[in-house]
Amino acid sequence: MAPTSMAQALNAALRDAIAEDDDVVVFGEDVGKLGGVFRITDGVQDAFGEDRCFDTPLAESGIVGFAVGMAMAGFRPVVEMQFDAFAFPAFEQVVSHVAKMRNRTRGAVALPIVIRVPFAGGIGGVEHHCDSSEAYYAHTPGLKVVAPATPADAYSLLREAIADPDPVVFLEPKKLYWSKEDVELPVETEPLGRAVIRRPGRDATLIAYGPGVPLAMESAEAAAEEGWDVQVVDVRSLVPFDDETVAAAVRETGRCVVVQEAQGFAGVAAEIAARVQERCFHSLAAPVLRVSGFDIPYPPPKLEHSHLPNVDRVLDALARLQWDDQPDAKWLELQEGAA
Amino acid sequence: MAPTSMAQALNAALRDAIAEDDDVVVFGEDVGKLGGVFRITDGVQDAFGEDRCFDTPLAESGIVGFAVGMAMAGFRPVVEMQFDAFAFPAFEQVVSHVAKMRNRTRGAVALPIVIRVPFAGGIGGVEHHCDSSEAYYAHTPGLKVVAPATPADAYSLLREAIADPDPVVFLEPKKLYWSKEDVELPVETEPLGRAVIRRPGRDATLIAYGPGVPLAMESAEAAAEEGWDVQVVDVRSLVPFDDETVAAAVRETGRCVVVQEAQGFAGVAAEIAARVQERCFHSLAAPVLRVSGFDIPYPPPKLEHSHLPNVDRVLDALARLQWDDQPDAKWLELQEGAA
Amino acid sequence: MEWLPSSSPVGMLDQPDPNYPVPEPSRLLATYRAMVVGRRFDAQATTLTKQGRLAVYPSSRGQEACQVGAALSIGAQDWLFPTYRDSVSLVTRGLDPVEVLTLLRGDWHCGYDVPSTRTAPQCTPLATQTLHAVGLAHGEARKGRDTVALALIGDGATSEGDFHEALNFAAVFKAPVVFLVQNNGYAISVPLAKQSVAPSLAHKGIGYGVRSEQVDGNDAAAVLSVLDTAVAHARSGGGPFLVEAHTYRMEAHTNADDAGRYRDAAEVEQWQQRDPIDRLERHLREGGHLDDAAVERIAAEAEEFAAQVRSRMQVEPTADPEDLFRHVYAEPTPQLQEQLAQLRAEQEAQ
Amino acid sequence: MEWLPSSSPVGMLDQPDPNYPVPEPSRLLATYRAMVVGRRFDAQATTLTKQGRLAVYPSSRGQEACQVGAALSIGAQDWLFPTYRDSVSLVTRGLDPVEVLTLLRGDWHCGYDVPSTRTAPQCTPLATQTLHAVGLAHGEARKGRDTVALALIGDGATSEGDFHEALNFAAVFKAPVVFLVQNNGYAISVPLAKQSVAPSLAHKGIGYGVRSEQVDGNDAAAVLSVLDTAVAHARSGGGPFLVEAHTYRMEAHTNADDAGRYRDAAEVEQWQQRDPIDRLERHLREGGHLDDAAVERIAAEAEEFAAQVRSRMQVEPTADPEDLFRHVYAEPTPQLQEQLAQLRAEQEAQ
Ligand SMILES: Cc1ncc(C[n+]2csc(CCOP(=O)(O)OP(=O)(O)O)c2C)c(N)n1
Ligand SMILES: Cc1ncc(C[n+]2csc(CCOP(=O)(O)OP(=O)(O)O)c2C)c(N)n1
Ligand SMILES: [Mg+2]
Ligand SMILES: [Mg+2]
Repeated sequence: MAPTSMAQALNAALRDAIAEDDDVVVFGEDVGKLGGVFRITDGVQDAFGEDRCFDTPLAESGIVGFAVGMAMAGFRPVVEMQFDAFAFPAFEQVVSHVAKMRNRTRGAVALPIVIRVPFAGGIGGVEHHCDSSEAYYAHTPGLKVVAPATPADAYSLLREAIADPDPVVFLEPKKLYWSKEDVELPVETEPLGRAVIRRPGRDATLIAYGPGVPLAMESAEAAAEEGWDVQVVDVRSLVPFDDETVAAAVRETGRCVVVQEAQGFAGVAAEIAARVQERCFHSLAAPVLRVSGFDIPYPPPKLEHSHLPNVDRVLDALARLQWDDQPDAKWLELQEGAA
Repeated sequence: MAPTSMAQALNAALRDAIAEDDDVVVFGEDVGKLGGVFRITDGVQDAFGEDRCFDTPLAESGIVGFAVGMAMAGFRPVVEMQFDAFAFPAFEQVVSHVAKMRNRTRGAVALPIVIRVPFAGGIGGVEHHCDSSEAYYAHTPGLKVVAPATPADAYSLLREAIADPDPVVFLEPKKLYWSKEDVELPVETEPLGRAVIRRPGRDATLIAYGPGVPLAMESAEAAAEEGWDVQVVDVRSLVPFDDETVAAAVRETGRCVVVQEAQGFAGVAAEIAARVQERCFHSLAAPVLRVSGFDIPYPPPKLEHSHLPNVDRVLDALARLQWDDQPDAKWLELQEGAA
Repeated sequence: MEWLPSSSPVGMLDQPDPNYPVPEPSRLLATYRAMVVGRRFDAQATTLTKQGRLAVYPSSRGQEACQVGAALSIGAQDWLFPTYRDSVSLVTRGLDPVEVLTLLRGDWHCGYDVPSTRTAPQCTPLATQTLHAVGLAHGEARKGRDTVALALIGDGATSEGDFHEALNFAAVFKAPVVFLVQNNGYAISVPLAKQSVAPSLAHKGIGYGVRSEQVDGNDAAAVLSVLDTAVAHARSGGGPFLVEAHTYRMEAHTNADDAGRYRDAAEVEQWQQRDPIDRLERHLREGGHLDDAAVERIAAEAEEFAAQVRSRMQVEPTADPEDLFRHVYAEPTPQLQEQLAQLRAEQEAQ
Repeated sequence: MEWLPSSSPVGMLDQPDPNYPVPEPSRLLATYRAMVVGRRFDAQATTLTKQGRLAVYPSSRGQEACQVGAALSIGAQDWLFPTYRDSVSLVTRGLDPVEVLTLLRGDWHCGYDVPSTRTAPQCTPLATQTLHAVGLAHGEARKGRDTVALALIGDGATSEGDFHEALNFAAVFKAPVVFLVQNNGYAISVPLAKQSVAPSLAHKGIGYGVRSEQVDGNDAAAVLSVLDTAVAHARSGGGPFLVEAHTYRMEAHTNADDAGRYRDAAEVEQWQQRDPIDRLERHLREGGHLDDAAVERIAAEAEEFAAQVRSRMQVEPTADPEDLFRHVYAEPTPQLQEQLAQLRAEQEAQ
């Protein structure tokens, strides 16, 4: 078991996928000699040749549209968008084609494309380098959307994403690229579509994904000091969503906070909160709360710490979960009315 | 009071805005001689000249990027995207510039741009002509997002959107273009940012916007026959959101269903459900439910009726609101634990 | 500057062109036949629309030289990437006409089998399909097949960024792809003069290092000949080729459009004089390859073709609501399974 | 074909060009001075980055002829649309250097006053700013002002769809805009050969009906002279103009980049021989417009400029978290007011 960074795990996943399947091709901006601005494709071109890993002209719509055609010719393209915000020029190709081709053709044309997106912030990047875009993709039917939080998951989920018959938007939390874990590669964790309980706990459930997971873990530790035994669920796959694991977890604790780095409004945490209260309403002692980024453009480096969810905010949310179990008067009234 | 269609109201709003303010310019694809594919700009070029209403080359990113520059030169551009899905090529310009320019420049460069989008479906249109894209915009900080449901609101909100110092994505429900209302123009309804109670009711609250509003109204009528007195809230403005009106309405009834035509996952209804349960939890006798489109690409004309929310689905959701007020055992247990 | 396109459109029927050979008479005859059938099919589709059998129909009347030339310039092993306006091209390519009309009838988004016909779905988001064609062409070449991809696009759509990116990707990867711009003078209501002030749309190839040519798009012989050159160029490893065909959309944009709002009858009349079928017919008659009897026989064949389409289209297909969920993913997600169950419950309740 | 750009880059310092006049010596001297100051500023910024005072810095060393030529080719009433790499151009234009560095220091996204400096924010999403420049140029013309907009863009960014749409909108609206492509050979690690196989990037103008020219981008006299022509053309109602300047990025893409991964020292060395400052200095000395004393004086001025920047940059600005909410909308929405209240409560609790 060697300490492996998420970047190394992703690199290994790409190499292993290329080695195992002749149809896997990796392309995008600067993925060749440079190995990508985050070095995720480091050495891949050297090892497998320009046919398997190559640079394209600088045009994201072009990259994704080209991938559609390559997939139609039988390839499994794995494309890299340089940063979340630089995937936006490809939005039409992603939404109108990548997501819809299978449906359009009644299954005759599958597009097993993986769109890798260095995702979210916390790395002190200037404008446009720290956006979160998961909600745009998760809201688009036909896409699968995955966000690993650990090196093992990064490896395993990327392998699964590449093997998946459907297009997958693969969100790589930038600030976790250099986070390490003791893991022997290759590794297989949970199948794509499954959430995982990262930490057991009886008092409240934190639900998170990607960069929110280490924060949730840290917050759970801090909460323990305050006497709360907090469970952490790592969603891993936003689409498909693992309702079963999530709802069962929340039913156990009766209290829930969803953590998300992106701006809150109409984000994925809203979906999770809405689903959880739909499914667990009568198990809930308090509303499902959310801790997210503010509804503002991602701020400049010097202010990002004020914007990003942190342990204190998660603890504050946990504290607001009505631990005295006193529902408000209105609820009691309604309940009495029924009795 | 003459019967006025929403299309007429929008046309009048554009004319009045152009007449009143020399800086208002309308442009896009086919908005000139043709008057737009929905004829919303019908006769505007004739009446005010090509300087005030003109066709552009066929490129949506171009249209929006050009509008940014025009706004920087002091104009108030009102641009038309021909259909929701055809605004996607402009996504980068909208998200990275239109939404962020004010913030980027600490308020020095405001972009009073209105992006008009014929919105949602129900018109039997072939692929790409019936998408719903409100969630993409509502999730993007820096944009205001408005969706009228009546001719009066269409007029009033479009005038306000054009006068607004911030960029507004103005969503025009396609299937309501020809719906009529007796109204004398010009008319001023509620200011942008305010929801409105379209129908009083004591038993449950339906929350809707745009094409969902007439459906909610119809459903409320049908529900009355089943003995439920159902309130309808028309959200009107997705961003800013009128929490005050919405939460007060739900607290009155204790039961809530959110209606949205778009695919459900991570849609605006999720946000509304999440907010409502956060703010009204102890007033709620049942979880906040959602009625939305399925999580599928918008279907072909012959199947759209199976996809679109309808009165039956809203009634079903209302029926699931636990009218016997029996919370589940777990809730009672938790509550007892606290007593 | 051998990479400059001709300074005016290549023609052939009016006067031979030194650079392009006239296609064989037998080929021109087949082209003529396909154009006549195609036009009749197009008229039938318009009628079906008026009868409410189609949701919408974008006619290509007047563009038959391009529609048919495109289909006949490539082989069955090649790929075609059409738009919503290219139904006649698909019918000429041999696709089932009712399957071709599926999109426009509104039963499903694409009605024919894409992989076996090697014909991409008719594409609506403008210019997006040009990138697919480039990727496919490159992919096929990488697989060692000598496929050519032919992408159809309108004049208006050349303004979209995707067209630019497609030309550039094609050039940089030397992909065996041919772009055929059917410049029919209008993008809905917007005339070419408001779309571009370039010397020609073919001149756009220069800025990418893409060979290009412009052709009289109502001259079927010239269209075929220039496309032959383009396809051969692409197939032999020469890289992409851009062809602009100057033609005219005789009908409104679709049945839902009112062309009277933005163009004169006189302009339409003028183009009527340059009708591609009339011109080819005249040429074939002059060369002794066509006579009244043959013209009548072909007209009858076209009539028969249309009658078949008409009668098959009278049967309303049954739409299965469960199709909504069948092909969103390879396997429905748990969320879709739940939604499908809801739909089933509703239908059982009825 | 007067719309074809020169077949090779216009030069001036090595040998006069028949089509473009050599700028006045006084102007060249001012240009030299600005280039020296600009380079010193650039070096200072790189040092500040190593010291952690800037989050990132994309150097333009080697591109000073373009950076300075751009700034000096337009007037204060004109608008400049720069990218992240164009800090030297902004400094030359007279913007406060510390304000210019705000973005890269990470205090805020744009540090200078855009309307009063008539300088758009340094743009990161590639090619998007070219459309803003076109819209602004058209808008200014519509307001009756004779403004020219100058949009800066890199070689790699010309591949983006927005650049295509910008050229086309500019041409169709005959907007008074000049596009200057600084072709510095690389887009991060990707060399021009993988970006485009066109005869030149200037040739891209042809496909839009945009006048275009290519110039030796390390020849300050030629850059100025060609830009003068372009700006005059735009200002006099001739419409847009595209200039490609062939230059070289001597440093890595940014301080975070490792250029050793993708290019040889020999290539860099070769371009070192064509250093734009050395070449202009030689020319001015040869013409008797510059001597050792003047060179030393200018170097001292540059040193003083850098010293000022250095000392002003030692002061860490205080960042106010409430700024997060100040300029999202003209008035904060109720939602933002709530979020601001939460932030305030947190800060009071500390
Ligand atoms: C991205 C996009 N924007 C807008 C539209 C709406 N639209 C459909 S056809 C059309 C005009 C296309 O004109 P042209 O490319 O000349 O093709 P033609 O219809 O003349 O064959 C427009 C604007 C679209 N389909 N896709
Ligand atoms: C739309 C978009 N895609 C990707 C990037 C990431 N990126 C920043 S600079 C750069 C290279 C740009 O090269 P070029 O246009 O030649 O300009 P240069 O940096 O050489 O000045 C890339 C890919 C971006 N900023 N915007
Ligand atoms: Mg056309
Ligand atoms: Mg460059």
